[in-house]
Amino acid sequence: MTFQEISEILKQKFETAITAVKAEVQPDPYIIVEAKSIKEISTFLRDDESLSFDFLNCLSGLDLKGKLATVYHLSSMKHNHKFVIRIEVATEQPNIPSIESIWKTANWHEREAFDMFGIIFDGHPDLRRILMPYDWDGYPLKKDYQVPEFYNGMKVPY
Amino acid sequence: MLTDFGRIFIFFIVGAIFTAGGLMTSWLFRPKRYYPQKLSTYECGEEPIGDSRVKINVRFYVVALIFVVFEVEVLFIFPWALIFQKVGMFAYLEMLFFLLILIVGYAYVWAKGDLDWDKPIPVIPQLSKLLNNKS
Amino acid sequence: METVLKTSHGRTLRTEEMVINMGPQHPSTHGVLRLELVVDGEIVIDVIPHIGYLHRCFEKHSEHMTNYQQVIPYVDRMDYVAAMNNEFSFAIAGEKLLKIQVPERVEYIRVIMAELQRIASHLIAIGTFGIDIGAFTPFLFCFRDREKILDLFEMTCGARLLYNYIWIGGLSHDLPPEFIPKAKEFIVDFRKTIKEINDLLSYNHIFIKRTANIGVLPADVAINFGCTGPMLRGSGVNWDLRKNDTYSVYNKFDFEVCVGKGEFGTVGDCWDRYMVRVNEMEQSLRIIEQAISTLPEGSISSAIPKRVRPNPGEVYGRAESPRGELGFYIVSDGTGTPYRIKARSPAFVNLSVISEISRGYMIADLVAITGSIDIVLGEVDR
Amino acid sequence: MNQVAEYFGNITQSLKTIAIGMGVTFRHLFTPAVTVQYPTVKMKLPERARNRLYVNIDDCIGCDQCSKACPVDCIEIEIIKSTPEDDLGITSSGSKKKLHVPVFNIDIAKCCYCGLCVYPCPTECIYMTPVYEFSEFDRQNLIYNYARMSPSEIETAQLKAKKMDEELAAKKAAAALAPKPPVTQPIPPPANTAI
Amino acid sequence: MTFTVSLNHFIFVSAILFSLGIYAVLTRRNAIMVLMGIELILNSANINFVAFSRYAGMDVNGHLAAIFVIFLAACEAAVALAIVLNIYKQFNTVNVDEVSTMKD
Amino acid sequence: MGLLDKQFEDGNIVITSLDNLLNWARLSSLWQMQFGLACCAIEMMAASASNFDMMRFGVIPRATPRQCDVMIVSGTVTLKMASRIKRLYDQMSEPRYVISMGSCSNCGGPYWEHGYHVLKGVDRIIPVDVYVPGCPPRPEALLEGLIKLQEKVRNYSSVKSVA
Amino acid sequence: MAEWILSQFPDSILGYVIIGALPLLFILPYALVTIYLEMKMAAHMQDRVAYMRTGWHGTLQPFADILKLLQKEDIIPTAADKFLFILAPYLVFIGTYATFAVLPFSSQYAGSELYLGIYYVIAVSSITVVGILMSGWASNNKWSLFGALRAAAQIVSYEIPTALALISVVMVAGTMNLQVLSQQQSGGIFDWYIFGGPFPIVKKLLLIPIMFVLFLIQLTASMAEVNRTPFDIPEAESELVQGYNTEYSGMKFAIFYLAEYANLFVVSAITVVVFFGGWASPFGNYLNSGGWELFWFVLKGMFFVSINIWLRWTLPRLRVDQLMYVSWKVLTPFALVCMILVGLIVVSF
Amino acid sequence: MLNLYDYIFYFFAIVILGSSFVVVFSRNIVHSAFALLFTFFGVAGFYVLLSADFLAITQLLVYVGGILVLLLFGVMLTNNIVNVEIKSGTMQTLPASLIAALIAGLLCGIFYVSNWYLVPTTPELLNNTTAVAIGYAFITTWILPFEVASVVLLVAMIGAVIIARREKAPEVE
Ligand code: SF4
Ligand code: SF4
Ligand code: SF4
Repeated sequence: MTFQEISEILKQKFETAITAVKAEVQPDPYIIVEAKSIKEISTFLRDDESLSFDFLNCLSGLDLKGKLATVYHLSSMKHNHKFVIRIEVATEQPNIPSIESIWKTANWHEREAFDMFGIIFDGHPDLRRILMPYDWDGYPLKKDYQVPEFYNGMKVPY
Repeated sequence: MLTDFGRIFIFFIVGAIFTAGGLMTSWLFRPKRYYPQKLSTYECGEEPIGDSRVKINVRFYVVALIFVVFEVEVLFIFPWALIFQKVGMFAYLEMLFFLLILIVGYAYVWAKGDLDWDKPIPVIPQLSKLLNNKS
Repeated sequence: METVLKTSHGRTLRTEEMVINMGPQHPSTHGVLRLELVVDGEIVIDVIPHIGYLHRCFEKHSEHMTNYQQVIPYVDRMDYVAAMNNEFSFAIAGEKLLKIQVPERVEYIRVIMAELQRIASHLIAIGTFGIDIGAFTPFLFCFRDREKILDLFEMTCGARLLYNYIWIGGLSHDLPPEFIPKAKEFIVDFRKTIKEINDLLSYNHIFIKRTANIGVLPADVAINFGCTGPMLRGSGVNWDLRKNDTYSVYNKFDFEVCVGKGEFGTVGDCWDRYMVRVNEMEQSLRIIEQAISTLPEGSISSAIPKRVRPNPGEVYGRAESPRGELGFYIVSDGTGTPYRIKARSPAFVNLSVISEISRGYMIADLVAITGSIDIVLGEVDR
Repeated sequence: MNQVAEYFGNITQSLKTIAIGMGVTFRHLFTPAVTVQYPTVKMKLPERARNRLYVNIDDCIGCDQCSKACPVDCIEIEIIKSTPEDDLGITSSGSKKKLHVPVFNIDIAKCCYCGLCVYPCPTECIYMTPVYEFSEFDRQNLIYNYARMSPSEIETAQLKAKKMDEELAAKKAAAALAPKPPVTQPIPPPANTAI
Repeated sequence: MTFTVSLNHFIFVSAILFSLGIYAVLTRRNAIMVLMGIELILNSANINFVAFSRYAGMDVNGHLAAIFVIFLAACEAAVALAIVLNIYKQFNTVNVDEVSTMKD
Repeated sequence: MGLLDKQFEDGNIVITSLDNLLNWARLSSLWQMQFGLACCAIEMMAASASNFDMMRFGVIPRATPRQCDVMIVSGTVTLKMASRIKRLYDQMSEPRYVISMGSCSNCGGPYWEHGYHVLKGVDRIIPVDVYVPGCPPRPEALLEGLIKLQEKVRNYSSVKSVA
Repeated sequence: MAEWILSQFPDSILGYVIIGALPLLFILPYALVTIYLEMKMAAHMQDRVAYMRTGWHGTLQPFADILKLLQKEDIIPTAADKFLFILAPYLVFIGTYATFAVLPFSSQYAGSELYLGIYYVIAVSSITVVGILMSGWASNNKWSLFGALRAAAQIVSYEIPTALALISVVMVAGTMNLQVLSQQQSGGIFDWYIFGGPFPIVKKLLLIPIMFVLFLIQLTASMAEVNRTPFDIPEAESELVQGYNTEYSGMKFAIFYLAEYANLFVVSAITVVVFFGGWASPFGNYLNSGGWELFWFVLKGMFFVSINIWLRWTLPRLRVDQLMYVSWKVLTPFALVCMILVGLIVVSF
Repeated sequence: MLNLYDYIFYFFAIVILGSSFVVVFSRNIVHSAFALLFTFFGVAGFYVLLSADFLAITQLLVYVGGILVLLLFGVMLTNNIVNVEIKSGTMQTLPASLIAALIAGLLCGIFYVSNWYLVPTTPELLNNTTAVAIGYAFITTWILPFEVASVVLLVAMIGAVIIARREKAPEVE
């Protein structure tokens, strides 16, 4: 199925939840959905026979300067089609429901997004930092991140 | 004349002296610069977690129990093995009887699975369980 | 009377359990992985992987490069065992973003390189897996033959490990003339090595006993966890991006997708994953043979853009690296500097399943499981 | 019965495969080693081998292209403009050098040997050599300084450049004062036009 | 008493060993420690067996008695330690007093 | 060095040859700590594999720091890893040496500029004896570094006082 | 030779001490040679060359290793039990060295011709077990303790098949004296017990298959007793770092190392004495004088040492439970059956 | 006056008594267990002195190799690595030492005053190999205990295993 078809289906099903359909973005268009309905949408995407997105390729955090986003790249092994969903939230309140219980892949990816961007995934069973040390300050991949001068007595910058 | 055991005893002593000598010689040459971090316990570069309480598999134990029994058996068989050629059939049958009784126990222990070490008890992940588990 | 012990994710230990740290410096964690084990005797109750000991800020760096081309050295350093495949994936993503069509010859050379690299990477995986099981000799055989591949690479692009060879739109060098005969020679030699490794390791009874039925990963769990590559195929799923989402010129070659068959145990055990790798090396040889014999002539640099300045947009490009689906999610804001690059590294995803598949096995099995996942920490931590 | 068969099967299987494995290692015991005995025998590197960078400073025109291309910013170049009367010579490819290069440092310890700096160089004076044996006891020694100007030369060049700049500025100021259109003094051209 | 070794020397040592064993059994509450005490006692008995055998005309019957003592000691140790282990698993202690209080 | 630590003046022929002997033993039996960090570790493995065979120099990998003489820091030292490396170094028994292999452990290498999580040079936490440049250094380069280290060991006197 | 030494020192204990110290003269060069041999053999199996740069073809390498270990700092971790930590290497070495007392290096020299030789060897190796347990405990390190417990469990488990296999031979030979055993087999290669021993042809033929099985049992078990691959789980690098000697450094470690190699020779030597004629020349009376005996003994011993090495660099490692499986469920029953059969044969012929 | 035999006797006596003191009085049970090694070893030395060669080795085999290892496993299984203190309550110490001292005194006294019936042995007898004699005894006079022993071993093995058997497998969730 193409992006158009899938987004049509989703639009019919989740009228209100979809904020925008960015079909013009090339080469990979995406739709933006509301944070609170991501779980339903994902469950639908996974379980619907004609869609059956059984595979979450990637879950990325994204700092849009002022907004934080998560991007979900989905694909289906059965039908061999792909789809991209994006959620945008305000930097001040970066709460997004976790989809860890739908695709287990999300578990570590969400931890990583939390680690790097500070996006908080509600309902994640174990939201700890994953790459950075547990006592690290700040979220390094944010665009306005300042590298600390010292960490545990070790000088960080060159 | 020292007896055979006397000579063996000398081997014990020589062994000890050699070890001591080796350590002494190295004491002459080796540096001694100790500081607390150097003397800390190695655990793959990590700080040891928790107390160093180690709880050990009980299986270590059951094997040792069976081992002791077998060792006692060995103790009985050795003097018998020395003389068995000279006595012949009677000794053989006697030991056969002795062994058979033990083999019964051995078979029992085998059948009951006590000769096994801790076998892995794999838990094969099941998707339905994983997804429902919303801990 | 006794303090309550907890693991780092807050699980309380029962009385007969204890916590052992394996790594970051441990001979069998393939780098700096740290596994926090909760064990009861020798039985592993729970595994908590701690990663990030090699987090080298790849994504941050790529946001600071002034040019997409400059990202490639960093991409190399992600999965340092299979740098060619990384570059290939990145080039695919970049070309998709820039909408470049690369010449046929370039694609062929890329495929040859990627497959050679796949063999090299699998050789390391197999060799270190052997060490984990306690067999040292196969490891050195593997490295000996890997060295031949590295010679081919060095002859082509001058570097042994991190090549900076596949560029967006082209390659840095054409193949040197002596490459093809050398490669042919290698293929002949290497078939022998595969047989030797099978004799020495794969079908050794001890090895089978150590790996069959260990770390069983059912197919649906593998898919849900996003496992890819030999990890997924080992579970019997016929899924290979080279076939299923065919890119470059892979559709022109005839090869099989190797899947685990559960020859000595359950489908999806360590032995299957291991064997998938061994068989894939054979298939890679076939691809290389075909590619070499049909290698077209042509320029290799005609499509290299003078300046990489994509239009605003985003792309997710993926390719089959030796470890699975290596994807790059690139967001471009229209300048020469990437706005965001996120790498979907297969090892990262594959590793996340470790705590599920190692419960109830013994410490020694855990070592085998870690080896069979074939992680490269550079890619896990990026 | 099945179990018994399996039991003996296991034993024979392991003995058999052990024998096969021993055969393989035994054969290898007598195959010649592949080792290259490094300090005595050295492997011949292919001509494309990329190891230590070398800068032929005689040919460098100070265009800074290499430094810009470097992903890790380990090339440090400073330039001093030359005055028109200075003759800096020409590069081997025949173009005229127009800039002093008092500082051309490559921090070899930072370099990642990617070779990206090699391609844009207009005079092909920075290139990678097959030299790989250059470990050091002190890290400072790994910062390679390719520039060959002595401090006094640098000073004079700097002074000259300063003077020229001042003159230029003065001219400019004069020009600005005068209502005439400003005199366009050619500024040293950017590098890629220099070929 | 001369210093040249005779039967008495052996049995004196054995007597002291015996009383040390008794002491351990009486004072120690750690079940394994009690077992160790018992081993000491058995050893002292064995010394006596062998010593008397040696000084009564080199008769192997004393040795055989000692062998059977050793054999019984091994069996006893196996069973007793199995019990201790079981107790430990149940009560997480091997202190005999604690265990007896825990039982009720 | 224990009893003999710097107690002898220069010039005694016996002491000098003893010294040479001890140094020779130390330099020809550098046991390496089995531990790799990143890409360089692969080249380090290649250096100990058949084609280069580091064992020719008497380098045997040991798993525990207690029995090692040389720590080859092969790869990127991240801040998370740094304290572990320091601890491992501390736990090595003296005399101990450190070879810093590759740009990353020399000074942060390609990650020196924006690597917020990379320690810029392992010499910030432990003393380094030899820096082997390269990214990654060829296995031969590592061997050359090793030879350099041997030279350093050879010229170091443990017995006589340094005049 | 032993008599000659004693005659040089009449009425003095010194002669005995010299006799007791002679095996040391053997162990040290032997260990150096074996370390070298092992590395070289391993290397050539792997298409490498190993030691090359220390002396001619690296021949001085083991010597340098020892000399270096001599200079290494000796760390006793703070958390360790200091006394036991120091004591453990002593026990391990003494336990090993004491076995040398009964090895008949030649018909002229055996430290002690104890008539209970085999029994003694089995018994005295338990001192090593205690030493290993001690080292593991004293180190206060989880890996060490695990390694020590595994080592102990493994050694004691494999003691049973070893003992049973040796008993079978004792039943055939009617003696436990290692010296006498060697003498019995001194009539050429077909008198060795692996070929049925010095018996009439029928008995011999019946014994050969059993002896062969017994030999395999003894070989396997002895490999396990010295903790070598495929039975090296106590020191499994990929699992337990270095096993029980993880925390040991410098000379103490060297002692463990030495003991390990010495032990390797002991078990090989026992195999040689029991099945392969000890110091007896394969050609009967030919090449059978004093020096040759020593030569044959060492040669045969080294042969089995090399087999050990060969296996070590060929095979993967077993898991703990499989290791126990091999000991308790394969070797022990086979040894028991062999023993009963041997008894039957001996009684009927 | 003292000959080598005596020196060795005193050496072993000191080893036995000293180590058994450690066994009994050490506050660290692991030390006690390890000290037991020396006690057993010393006793084996006594056996040698008493010409009981077979017994001496048996002592090593069963006590050191078997029982001691078993005890050590037991100790290590039931104790922490550090703080292996055992609570040795003071309650019983006094009566116990009195009893022990009493016994020791009593025994020593009795031994001292008794006039044992000693049979002087010939050196030939001493050099005899006891193992052979013991072997014969096993199939003649001691045949019944010998066979009973196998039954006892059977019972001990099965009993011990049943008691020690782990009642539940580790819980893996
Ligand atoms: S090789 Fe790469 S890293 Fe090194 S100086 Fe050139 S561009 Fe920079
Ligand atoms: S690009 Fe070439 S000419 Fe320009 S500064 Fe660099 S080295 Fe000099
Ligand atoms: S120096 Fe280069 S090759 Fe080595 S670890 Fe760093 S990035 Fe990797």
